[in-house]
Amino acid sequence: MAHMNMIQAINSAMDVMMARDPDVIVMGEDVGYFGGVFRATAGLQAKYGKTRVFDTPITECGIIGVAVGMGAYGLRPVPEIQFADYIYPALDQLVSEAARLRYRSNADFIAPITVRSPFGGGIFGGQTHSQSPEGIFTHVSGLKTVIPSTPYDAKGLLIAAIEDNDPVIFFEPKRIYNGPFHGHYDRPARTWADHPGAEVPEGYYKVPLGKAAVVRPGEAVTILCYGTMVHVVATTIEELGVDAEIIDLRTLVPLDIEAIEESVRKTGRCMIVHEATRTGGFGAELSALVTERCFYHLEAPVERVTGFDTPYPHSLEWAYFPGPVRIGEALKKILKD
Amino acid sequence: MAHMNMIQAINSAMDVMMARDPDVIVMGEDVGYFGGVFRATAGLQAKYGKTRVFDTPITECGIIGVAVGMGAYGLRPVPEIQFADYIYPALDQLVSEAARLRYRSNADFIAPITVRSPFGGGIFGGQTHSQSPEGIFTHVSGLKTVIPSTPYDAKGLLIAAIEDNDPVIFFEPKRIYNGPFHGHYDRPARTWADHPGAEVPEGYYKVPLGKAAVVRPGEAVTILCYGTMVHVVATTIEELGVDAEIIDLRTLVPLDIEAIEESVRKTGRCMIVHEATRTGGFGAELSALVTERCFYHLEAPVERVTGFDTPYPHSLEWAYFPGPVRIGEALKKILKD
Amino acid sequence: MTDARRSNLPPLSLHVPEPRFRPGDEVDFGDIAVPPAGAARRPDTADPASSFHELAYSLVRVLDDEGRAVGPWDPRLSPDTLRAMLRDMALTRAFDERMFRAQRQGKTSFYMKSTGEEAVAVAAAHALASDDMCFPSYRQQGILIARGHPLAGLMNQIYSNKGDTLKGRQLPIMYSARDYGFFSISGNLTTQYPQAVGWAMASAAKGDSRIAATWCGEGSTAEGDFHSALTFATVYRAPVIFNVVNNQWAISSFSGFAGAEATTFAARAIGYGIAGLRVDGNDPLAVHAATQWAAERARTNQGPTLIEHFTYRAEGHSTSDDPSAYRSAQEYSHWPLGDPVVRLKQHLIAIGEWDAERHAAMDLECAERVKAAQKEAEKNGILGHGMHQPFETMFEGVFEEMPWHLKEQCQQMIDERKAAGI
Amino acid sequence: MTDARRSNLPPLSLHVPEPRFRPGDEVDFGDIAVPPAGAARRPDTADPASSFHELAYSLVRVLDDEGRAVGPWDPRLSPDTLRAMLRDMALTRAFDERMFRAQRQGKTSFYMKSTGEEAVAVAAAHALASDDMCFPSYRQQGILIARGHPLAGLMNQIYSNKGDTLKGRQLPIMYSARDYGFFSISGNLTTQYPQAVGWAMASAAKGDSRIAATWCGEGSTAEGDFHSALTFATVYRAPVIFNVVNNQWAISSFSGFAGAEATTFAARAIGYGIAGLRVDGNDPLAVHAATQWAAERARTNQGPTLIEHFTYRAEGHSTSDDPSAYRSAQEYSHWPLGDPVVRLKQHLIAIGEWDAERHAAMDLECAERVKAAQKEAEKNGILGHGMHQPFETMFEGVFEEMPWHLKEQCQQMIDERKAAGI
Ligand SMILES: Cc1ncc(C[n+]2csc(CCOP(=O)(O)OP(=O)(O)O)c2C)c(N)n1
Ligand SMILES: Cc1ncc(C[n+]2csc(CCOP(=O)(O)OP(=O)(O)O)c2C)c(N)n1
Ligand SMILES: [Mg+2]
Ligand SMILES: [Mg+2]
Repeated sequence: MAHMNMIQAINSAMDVMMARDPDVIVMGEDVGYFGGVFRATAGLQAKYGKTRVFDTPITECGIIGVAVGMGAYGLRPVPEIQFADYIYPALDQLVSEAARLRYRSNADFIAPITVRSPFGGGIFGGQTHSQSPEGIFTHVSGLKTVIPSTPYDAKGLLIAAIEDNDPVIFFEPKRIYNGPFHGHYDRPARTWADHPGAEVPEGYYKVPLGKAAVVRPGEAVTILCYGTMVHVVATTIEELGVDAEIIDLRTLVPLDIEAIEESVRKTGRCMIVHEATRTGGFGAELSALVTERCFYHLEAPVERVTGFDTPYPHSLEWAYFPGPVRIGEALKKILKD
Repeated sequence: MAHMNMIQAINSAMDVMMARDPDVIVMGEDVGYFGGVFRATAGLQAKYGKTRVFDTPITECGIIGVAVGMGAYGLRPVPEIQFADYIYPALDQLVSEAARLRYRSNADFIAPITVRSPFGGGIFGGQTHSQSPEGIFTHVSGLKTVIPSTPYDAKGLLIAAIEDNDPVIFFEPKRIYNGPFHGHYDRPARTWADHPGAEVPEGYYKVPLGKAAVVRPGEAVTILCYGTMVHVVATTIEELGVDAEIIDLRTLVPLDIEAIEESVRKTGRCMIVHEATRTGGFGAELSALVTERCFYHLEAPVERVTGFDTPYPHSLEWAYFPGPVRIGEALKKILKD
Repeated sequence: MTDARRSNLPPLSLHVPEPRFRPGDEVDFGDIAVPPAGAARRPDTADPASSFHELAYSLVRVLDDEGRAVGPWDPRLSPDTLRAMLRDMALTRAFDERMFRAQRQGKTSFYMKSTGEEAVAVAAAHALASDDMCFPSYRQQGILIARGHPLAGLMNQIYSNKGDTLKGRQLPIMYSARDYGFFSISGNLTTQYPQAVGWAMASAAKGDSRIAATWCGEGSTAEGDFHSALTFATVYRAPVIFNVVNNQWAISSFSGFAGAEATTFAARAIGYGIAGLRVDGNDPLAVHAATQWAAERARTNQGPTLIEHFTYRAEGHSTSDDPSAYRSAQEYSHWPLGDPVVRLKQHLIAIGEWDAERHAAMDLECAERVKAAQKEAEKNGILGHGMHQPFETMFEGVFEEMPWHLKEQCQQMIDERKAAGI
Repeated sequence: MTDARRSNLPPLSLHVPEPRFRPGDEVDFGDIAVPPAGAARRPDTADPASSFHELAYSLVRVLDDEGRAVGPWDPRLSPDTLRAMLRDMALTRAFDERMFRAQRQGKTSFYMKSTGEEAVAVAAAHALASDDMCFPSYRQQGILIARGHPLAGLMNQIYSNKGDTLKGRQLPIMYSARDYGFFSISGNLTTQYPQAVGWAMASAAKGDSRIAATWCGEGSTAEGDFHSALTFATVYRAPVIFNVVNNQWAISSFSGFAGAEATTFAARAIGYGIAGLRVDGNDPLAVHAATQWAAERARTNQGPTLIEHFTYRAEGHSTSDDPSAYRSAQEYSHWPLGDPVVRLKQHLIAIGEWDAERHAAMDLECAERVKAAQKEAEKNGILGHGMHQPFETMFEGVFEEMPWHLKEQCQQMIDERKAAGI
């Protein structure tokens, strides 16, 4: 076992897969010699060469379109989109092509690509380095969406994603690249140093797609979350002394509905926390599913705690961010009766 | 009052607005001399000239980007995207630019553009002429999303959208361009001939954005729907003799939450019907809102009736389409106890 | 008017392109420059792209008005190859005719002809290796026919019937045929362009020897994907051939709305430092030669070539279109570059390898083959008459394995059908 | 290997560009062709774009090594104008220095310098009319400074403080200044390109006389928006100037990844039949002259011009970047085109309109002005120290009128703050 932060774990996942499978290639803006603006691909070009790890022109449409073509040839591309906020120019290639190729060609051609992209805020990145657009992708049939919350999961899920024969959107919560954020922007940042999720095997292993993790068992309320918010939620309930069951979804599509149902049936209450804007976010789908499937077990309405329906504002980002206070208020409400 | 089908009503809205406001311009693929592949802009170029109504290069990104620039100049562009399935190449210009311009520039610049686009299936259009992507746009802060269900509403809403100083996505349910679809693909098609919603004033009027319409009052269940599905739902409950209250949302963002709450509080049951794929569709948001706001009035879980989470299949489109049988089954379930 | 810099100038005006002829107009194509066949030089395939810019502005032509093959671009094909190309073009035309009629008869929802443009697909297919990978648009059915795809198989797709290997999921003519080196056609324009580049880059990265070729219409060159593709291709010198089929029209809008008033589409190549050729798209020998030349460049790591095929869309955009609403009916008959089938026929006759009787017999044979194929295909059903794929197939192939939510929805669909008594 | 067409060929290989120098390397820019100043011809502004393709491959230069202005492109500016340009460039540099330091001092989150590229923005601003509309990228702060925008106002934006007219909503340097003809900067690359075309088309449609100008980096030319913009511009002959600032680097990737190995960025223009110029971007007179020439074309309905400004990014991409990790530290000092401030200073001295003392005084004055502005701005607060806009402003301006859901969320936020006791 090694100790890794999330960047190192992600780097290790690509390293392991490139060593195992000569068809895995890594591409994206600044991922080559430099190793990526977050250093996630550091060292890979030196190790695997320029034909397998290379910089690309700055066209997200082209990056994904080219990756789809490489996938059709038989490669297993792992393109990086530098920030999730910059994935929109690639949307047509993702939605109309990658997501549809297997279906429309009846598996004549497939798109086994894994699109890595840092997402989420809390780093004073302003409107265009902070977004959480997962709700756009979870609505698209044919795409899988994966979001890790620990280095261990990040590596295991990324390996599973790369091996998966379907296109996977792999969003990396950049706020927790270097440590599990507690939600208090005004307190010293944590590192991964003492976190069990930072114990990561050096070699190959998988965390299966489609399986959630119960991060903390509890009886009072089920909290569904993913990415950065797993840690913010965990800190908050600890601080408030709430016996919540925290479920880290890990994969949004396909969703681990069994884990959710089981927990909600047990606790009778369900809260959903995500950083993305509220209206039409993935929380809406979770809320709808829980109501549809656990209605008669619910003792209170499903509660959503989310970012607001505004762009991510630069200076007021901590008023936007669904932090401990917003979560705490929602807990008060859902546990009221 | 004139009698118009939905195409004529939409054409009339643009005609009225172009006559009133010299800053209104119409642009898009094939909208000029030819008048659009659905003829929605027929006659406008002959009447208002080529500098106000013109064909564009086939680049949806360019169409919206150029429209944003025109809006910044002070025009009021009404770009057409030929099919909603082809709006994805424009997504970055819509999400990162049109939707954000007012906010990020503190109203230094605005994007008063109305993006018209035919959407929805039921015309054997296959995967790429049938999609209902409204759920992507309703998640984007800064965009309004409008969907009419009658010629009268189409004209009044389109005029309101063109006059609105925010960017509006105006999706036109192409299945009901020529008549209110009853949901039975195997029966003769209806025309707008005997529909009261096809009585349309020749001149200027508005249907306000953000206001739903109670299409039919009822006591047993509230059905939230929009576009084509309003008619399919109306036919179905009539056939089944269900005393449902049908609410035609007309505007998805901003939503008429009052109308929804009032109705659900009264009926105690809520069903949502849309043609878009289920997971993460706008129905999820509606379900979440209703649960959050009317939980203690609900006698049954909110029910969603939707298209399936697959691409829109060409030959099996009627198995995909949420028609009378799917709606009927859901009604049975929600009215059960 | 706050600035002296422009105080004396007249106001700006917006130029909006307009085609020269509209319905009812007399057509005169005299302004289209048609250089004599054989006039364009043929650079060595190892020459740098910057050394033959003029080829992006002229027109590579091999067949002259008398049906002779002249000049350095003459590919010197054997009579057998020429006859095979002629037959594939004729067969494509016969196929189009019949399927167009099938749509009109209500047997399917949609069809798109390639009439007048057969050379662009067929001659290219003959010039490529059989396992080079094609990323076509929707108007290159000629490739599949030239590569010997069974006609009934194509028709099954058009009918979305139970023989359709794509399980009725795609609009008619949106074929996919991996075994014939033919990529799944997309409804979304030009998305295949960067995909072709990606395939070609993969081939190069793997030290393979296969190359990619892709096609789009002149209207489709405006999409951002076109630019992304050419940018990637020039950066990595991808072994790919970009074909721009300039058939003058994009549904109702003429090529001026894609930029044809200012320059040629072949000139786009120059902007990226890519080899560019402008070719008489109705001259099967020119198309063959240009493709072969571009393929040789690609195979020898000289990188991409863009070929503009100057041609004319003889029919409507699709069965949903009526071109008489926006263009003069005279245009095709006045088109200065003729009909590719007629021109190749003339050539074969001119070199003594063909005659009118054999041509008539071939036409008949093509019609019969198409008819027989249609009969075979219709045994599997036509659209909307029940002989489709099992309903469950709708949920297959969204993912490699069906997740729970699709299984549930599949069951819901089955229950629905039971409830409806069907 | 199923096809004889390629049986004798060696395998394909993928070309991946590599910059010539990496950290530690000795730099020799001897291969960069630097034509003598004055060598490029200056066509009449009414000449067709096709008549001067060579200007896309050469380099318009006015200032020679001795600081003399030579040749047909000399804009013959008055000494006052020259001094104003010099001051605006120096002020821009002083501003950049100070704000960079402010970021390092933790007073804000982010900053981007334009060091070495000041001419591209400042000289262009001087050549345009004051109400021509600019659609910049993030590295043309020089435009705002040249147009007289108060420095403290820019700093308020950088600090996201309570004086920030953008209400702290935008990342530092993402200015918007309608009154200065400066469009809202986007974080998303190249989106401003089609917007500039739209603005220019609107101006033309309205019979206005104002034109638009837009800027992007050479790396950003790869985005699809670039292509959409050039396509629209050529089709409608939009009165717009496209500036491509080729500063050799896009974060860590060199211009080869945008296509610079195969041709110039100015050559992109040729692909669309647009006028294209390649200009010494470190020569303020050349930039001024080229801009003026392009503006005259635009104002006389001759349509768009694309200008490649050949320059060098002297500093890191932004405060988040450390260029020593990917390029040789020697590059800037060896850059063959020098420093635009130094070159204009030399010229003014050469013509007897400037001297070292006045220059030193000017530098001091610039530093003082920036310092004073900073003092003023910091009265309104720095980032993260409480003096931001009221929290409610977060919900304003999403729409013209606030809908119910934002009102509710605003209330929720207020309640939250109460609950937290803040
Ligand atoms: C992204 C996208 N936008 C618009 C369309 C609608 N559309 C289908 S074909 C077509 C015209 C294409 O013209 P061209 O590229 O010249 O090809 P041709 O039909 O002439 O072969 C248009 C606008 C589409 N299919 N995809
Ligand atoms: C759509 C998009 N993709 C990626 C980025 C991230 N990014 C910001 S600047 C930059 C490099 C741009 O380089 P260039 O265009 O050469 O401009 P320069 O910084 O040299 O002025 C990148 C990749 C972005 N902002 N937007
Ligand atoms: Mg065409
Ligand atoms: Mg650059």
